[in-house]
Amino acid sequence: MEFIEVFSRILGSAVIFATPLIFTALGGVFSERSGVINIGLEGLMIMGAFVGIVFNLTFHTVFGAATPWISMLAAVIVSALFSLVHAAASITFRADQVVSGVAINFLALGIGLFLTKQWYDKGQTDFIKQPFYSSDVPVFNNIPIVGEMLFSGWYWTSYLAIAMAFAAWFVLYKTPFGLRLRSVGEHPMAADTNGIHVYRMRYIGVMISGALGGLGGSVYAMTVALNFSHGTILGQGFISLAAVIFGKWHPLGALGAAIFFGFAQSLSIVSSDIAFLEDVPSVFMLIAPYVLTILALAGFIGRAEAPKSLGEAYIKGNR
Amino acid sequence: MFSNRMINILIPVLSVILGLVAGAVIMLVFGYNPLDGFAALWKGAFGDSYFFGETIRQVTPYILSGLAVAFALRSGLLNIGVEGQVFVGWLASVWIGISFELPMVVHLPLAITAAAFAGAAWGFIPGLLKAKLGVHEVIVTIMMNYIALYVSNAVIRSLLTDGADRTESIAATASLKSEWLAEMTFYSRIHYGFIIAIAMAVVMWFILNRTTKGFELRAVGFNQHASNYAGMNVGRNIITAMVISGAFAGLAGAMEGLGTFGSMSIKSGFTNIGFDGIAVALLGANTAVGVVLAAFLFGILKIGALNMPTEAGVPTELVEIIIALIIFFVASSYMIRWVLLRFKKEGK
Amino acid sequence: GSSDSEESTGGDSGESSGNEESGGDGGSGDFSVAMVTDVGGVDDKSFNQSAWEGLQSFGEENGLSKGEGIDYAQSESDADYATNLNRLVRQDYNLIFGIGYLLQPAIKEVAGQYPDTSFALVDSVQEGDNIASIVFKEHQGSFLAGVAAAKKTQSNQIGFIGGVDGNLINKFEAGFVAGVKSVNADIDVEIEYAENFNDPEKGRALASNMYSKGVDVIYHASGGTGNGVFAEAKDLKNASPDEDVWVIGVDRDQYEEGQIGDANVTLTSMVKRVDIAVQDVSEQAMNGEFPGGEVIEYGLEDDAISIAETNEEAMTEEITSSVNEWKEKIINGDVEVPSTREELESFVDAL
Amino acid sequence: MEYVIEMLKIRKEFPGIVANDDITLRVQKGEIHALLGENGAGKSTLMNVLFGLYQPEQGEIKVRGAQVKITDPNTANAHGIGMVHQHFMLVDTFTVTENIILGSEPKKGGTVDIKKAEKQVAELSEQYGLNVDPSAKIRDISVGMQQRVEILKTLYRGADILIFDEPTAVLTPQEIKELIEIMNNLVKEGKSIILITHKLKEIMEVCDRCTVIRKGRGIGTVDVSETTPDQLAALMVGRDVSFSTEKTAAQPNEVYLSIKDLHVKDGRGVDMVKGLNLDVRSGEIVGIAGVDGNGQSELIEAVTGLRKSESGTIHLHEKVISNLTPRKVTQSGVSHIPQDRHKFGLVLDFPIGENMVLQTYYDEPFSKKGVMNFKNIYEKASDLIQEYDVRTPDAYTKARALSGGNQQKAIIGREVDRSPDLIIAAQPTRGLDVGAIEFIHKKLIEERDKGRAILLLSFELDEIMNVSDRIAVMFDGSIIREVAPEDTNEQELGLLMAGNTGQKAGGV
Ligand SMILES: Nc1ncnc2c1ncn2[C@@H]1O[C@H](COP(=O)(O)OP(=O)(O)OP(=O)(O)O)[C@@H](O)[C@H]1O
Ligand SMILES: Nc1ncnc2c1ncn2[C@@H]1O[C@H](COP(=O)(O)OP(=O)(O)OP(=O)(O)O)[C@@H](O)[C@H]1O
Ligand SMILES: [Mg+2]
Ligand SMILES: [Mg+2]
Repeated sequence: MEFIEVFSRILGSAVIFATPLIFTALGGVFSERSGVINIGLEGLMIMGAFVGIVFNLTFHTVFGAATPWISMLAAVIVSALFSLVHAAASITFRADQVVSGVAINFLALGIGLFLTKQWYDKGQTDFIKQPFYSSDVPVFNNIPIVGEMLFSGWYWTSYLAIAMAFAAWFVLYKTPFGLRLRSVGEHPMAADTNGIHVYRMRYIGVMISGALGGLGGSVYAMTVALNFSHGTILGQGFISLAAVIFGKWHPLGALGAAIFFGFAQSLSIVSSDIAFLEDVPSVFMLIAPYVLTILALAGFIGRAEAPKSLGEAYIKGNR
Repeated sequence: MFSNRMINILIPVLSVILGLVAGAVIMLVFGYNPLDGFAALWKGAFGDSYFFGETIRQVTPYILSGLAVAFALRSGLLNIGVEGQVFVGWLASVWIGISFELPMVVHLPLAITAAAFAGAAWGFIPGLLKAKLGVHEVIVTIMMNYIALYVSNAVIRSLLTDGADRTESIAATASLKSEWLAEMTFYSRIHYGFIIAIAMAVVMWFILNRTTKGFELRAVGFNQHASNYAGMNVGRNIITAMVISGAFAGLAGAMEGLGTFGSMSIKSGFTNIGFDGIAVALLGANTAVGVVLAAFLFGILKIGALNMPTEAGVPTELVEIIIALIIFFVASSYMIRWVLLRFKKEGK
Repeated sequence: GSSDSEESTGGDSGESSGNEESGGDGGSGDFSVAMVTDVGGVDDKSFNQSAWEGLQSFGEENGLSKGEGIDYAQSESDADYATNLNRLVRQDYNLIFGIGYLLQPAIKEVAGQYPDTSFALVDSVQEGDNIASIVFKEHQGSFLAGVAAAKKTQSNQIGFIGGVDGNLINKFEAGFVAGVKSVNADIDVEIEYAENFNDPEKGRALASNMYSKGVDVIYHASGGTGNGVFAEAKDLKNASPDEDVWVIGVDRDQYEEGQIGDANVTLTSMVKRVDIAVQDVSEQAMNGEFPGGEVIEYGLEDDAISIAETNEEAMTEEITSSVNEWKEKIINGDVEVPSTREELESFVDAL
Repeated sequence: MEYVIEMLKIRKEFPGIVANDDITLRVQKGEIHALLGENGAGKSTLMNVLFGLYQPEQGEIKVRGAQVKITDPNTANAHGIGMVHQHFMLVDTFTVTENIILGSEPKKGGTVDIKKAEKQVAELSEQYGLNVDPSAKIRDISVGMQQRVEILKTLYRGADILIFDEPTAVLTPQEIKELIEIMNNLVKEGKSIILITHKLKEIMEVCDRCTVIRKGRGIGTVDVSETTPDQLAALMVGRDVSFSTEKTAAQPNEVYLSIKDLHVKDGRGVDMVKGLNLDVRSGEIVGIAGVDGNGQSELIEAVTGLRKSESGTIHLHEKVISNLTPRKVTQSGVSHIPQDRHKFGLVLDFPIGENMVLQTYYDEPFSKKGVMNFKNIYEKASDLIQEYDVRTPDAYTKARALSGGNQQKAIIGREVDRSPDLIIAAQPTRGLDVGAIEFIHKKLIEERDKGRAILLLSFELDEIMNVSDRIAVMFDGSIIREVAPEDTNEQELGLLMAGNTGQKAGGV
């Protein structure tokens, strides 16, 4: 059936688009649930993309086909460490969290481009030799309809992203760690009086966002951009931030929001094939994803409640 | 040793110094001569009156986009959509600039006002959605940025031109350019917009600190419940804040459209005037004076940086890092304050 | 070896020109020349880089080096063009190149202010006695790319992905479509614009949509957005190595980008040798023959526009001979390649 | 005698102030020990030191005779010390159980074993007679139940020394009664309790001994059985305080506020006020008595324009003020001392001076043609600060830096000064010390005597009985009975507040 083919095509490219956003938005959820605003998601993605590409270029002869995965891991670690800057500024030094996040964005881009210039003596790297490739999931891809839609031509990283969303939900809502992390974002003093280390939890929240933001950035770089330049990450971090809020600070909500964006994007591309949309000026197709998002928010998503103490530095002994 | 007042002044100054020192360290580590680097930066920004003029030219839109972000923040709203509001302001000013033949006294104010209105309209939408439906302004403004980008391109391509990449140049009667300023500065693109920017800083200060509307806006920014209790219309104030913020941003666009470029071309991405405005506002602690000073710092660094590769072989990217570090140090002023207070105690 | 000069991009070309000339004497007097990049930066693997390579070759022939007779200034935003041009004027460069059509307004302005300095604008036209406009007949190269695509396609469906819809890229589009239609008027050419030179995601989605509808050759003229086109093609190649998916690169030979294992998805590239033009105009200026006020068009006949044949496996004998045939016709003037959509329309009607 | 807690010569400084200066507190096993002092005397600080939230500059702490160093709440818990804080330490969006187990969760395979936890909570609450719903969200339950959750939190951690910081300030009389019973139960189980309260009656009723602190210094410890409320008050304040508010009989005049058949829904759309009728006349104070949650908040919000009324009318004089905006209501002559002073009453980040003109800033002389006149504003503010004895360094100090009592005095000054026809005072003395309460009651009566109509909402029966000229008992969204304070007593009011109109309790 043709519809299924078109749909699976839209879904396929929606998921490719959504995957890095899912990772990054999940990171945002952890950070913001712990009470730290993270406008620096963009910067964390940049750092992840940079590290992923550099690592991939440097070690592809050593690790062969495993290179992208190991590069991804490297990006996760470095970005998590990098996010410590945001954590230290906004948690320990009580910096305005928005300011600190903005600085992260500047810093990541500056460092990435500066080091690219230092190491490669040019403004952008070469193409990586070992990108991620999509593949079919054996056995499952033979299931009629569903097999074609969900198990053919996807990236493993996309499955990882979706699994990660459920894992994040599990961690946040089913484990002691999650309960504590959320309590710190809602009412840090209550958490403190219960013997929870507020600062430690917040550091962990921010570092998880660093790790996942780096993951998102590196996945993007190694599936779509294939190199690193000033234009590799352009706004995906902000879209991820939007997904965090759109998804009401819930991991599965963020997952849904990211996929929604993906759908809106790929619909706007596929729509040129749809007969009755053929004559619509292309600008309407270009802005459609963004307009749809606003309409969705205004129409039925509405008010979202942020974690209560989001954005407030916790000062021990203050009331 | 230090009074509190002095500490408040010292902190941003120290932050800038610390940022520059950190930049120097990075230069040393990578084998550049920091003295050469900073000398090149200084010369690039102030080397002669041309560069000074260019620095002012760069500072002008930064002041306005910084004011836009700051104004919204003072009312408790994070306007990430300044970028888009700059776009529509730029477009509107050029549109008026190329479409009419009018005497300058009418044409120029009309073009400037159109920019302010366009920016205001672009700010009105997220304001309205926030006020009436509680939709988070951050998402809506992010989305509005993209819409502004694509719509501006489409308008330039299909309404303002016949498929061209750039509009024609605006009529001289709508231009902010100044013959004598240009001549004085060896043809830098400094323009009268700078006066508008400074005037708007005064306007912002006046609105927020001297008018009843500003009193309401600040009250709403701090505590919506109490504002409502006190009889202020919270929703209307949210909209007002976004509209005024958008108007400032639109004016920043007019600076580019009527001053620096005199036209608008199809853009393949954001200009960053708006995003840099976030940093300018935050660096300037969301006050009018602070924004002006921070815009100067930004403008100097940005224009001066262009000179660093040619004169000292230092990559411009380093300046991004220095800017980021300065922002961090300002943001983490608690740390500096803490150290200063230490000194103060020991000094006793 | 100089036979692989077509292949050489990036840092290589410095070497190859080094081979040609090493013991050059510094007989350049005090002639100096510099260039201003557009926001792509001097190492954009595209026309900025190529221009700088041209200047470097010029420098090597005349004993000049960076900072000593030749130099570049990079722009971080559109607002920086005029500042940079001005800076170079004040550093007393005799000739200053503006690289990219984005610099046209700035060149116009600054050249007007400094009538004693010579300017050269690449990729666009600006009148002025002290301005030489350098343009390329990209439509010619694109035409040949279209011929190659038409010869290669098996599905009779071909795609074109442009960066931002505008005069410059329309030129590529028109030439390309004309080339395809000249070979086989029945071939469908699907045309899409990403509205961005830096959105690989969009490029990828557009390519994905095209390939999945049966398009098997895509010509991209979209800068960084093209990264996504390559990513999609390589991913398809990886999934089914026997299937034919091709990308045609732009500006320089994008063979490297197409490499996947032992296979390569880059059919060919429309190579635009900005370096040749830059070097040429610099030499003319040095010899006192600066073509001020003129529009100099570089095309197939100057080898400033060409079609890469690096992928020998893909560019079969048949394709290259056909490409060469058309190339002759164009150079001879037998074929007038259209450079706008209007011209294309009448061109196709005439077929 | 065996002491479970000895805090010896404790000193705690904050920047620019010594909050605790050489205070000694000894608590015996099995007693309820009161800690008494004015607002800002240093009681909470001392207890926060004991709970490990603050580190003292000097002094030592012994628990059951052994010297200890309490560095954080975890250590305090380990020593069996639990604290119910003045401002509740509960996460609104969590359930009762989640709040209780937070930080020491029962686990099953790495996950929180919420079933087991809920069972434990249910058992504990049974054991001590604390009635809570383990799976309810905190934001959906009453303040009284929230308090019991706080108590459960300490019990769950095995505390046998419990600190209660002003637990009764937010409770209704019924809830206070229940709390006292709970405390007695706890002591019976062998636990020791430190109780902070401003209500001397409660101290007299439940406490064994009482330590008094004044301005950060320990004044001494007395046996409650050997003292009187007057003596305690005098110790605390350092002068004699009168309790019963002196007032002459009311001289009610024409009806100012008239509410007819009013219906109001709450935020979730539940009917809270159901056909309420009430008149308030000039020159009288009408007190609304009732258990929290019977529609009082909605009633007041409807009258002041903060909430929409569904049907019915509210008249001020001849003018209908139902469903007007808060601004219009204010302009019609209504003043409102809000229940939650931090949320509604003040913009905490504004200087106290600017808070003084929060509703009048747009009027002359505070502004003219939209331009503020700060000179006039601060002149006015300084006058009010003086007149209402608001203790603040100056009018430029942020409202946040003032103590609760002084914030409240500032609000009252602002509201009364507008010379309104109607003053609505919602819990105007909540959390304040006796001195401040005395002052506020005096002010309200003064205003009444000037011919204003005053509507007083309070959960403190004492306050209702002492201040009101007429008591309207509110139950389930309407006024079920109006009585004169001299014709009733606490028992009868208690029954009425429980909705019991049938029998007339005890012949008075
Ligand atoms: N976090 C703090 N920072 C600075 N000073 C503080 C802080 N907490 C308390 N203080 C100071 O310590 C003094 C004692 O405050 P504390 O809260 O202990 O009073 P309290 O006796 O509990 O008053 P109340 O009866 O109103 O609860 C206050 O007057 C105040 O000046
Ligand atoms: N963050 C703070 N910084 C400085 N001083 C503070 C701070 N928090 C509280 N204080 C001081 O603590 C004192 C008592 O504050 P507290 O909130 O305990 O007052 P309160 O009368 O108990 O109010 P409430 O009725 O809200 O309990 C005040 O005098 C205030 O100056
Ligand atoms: Mg207290
Ligand atoms: Mg208190």
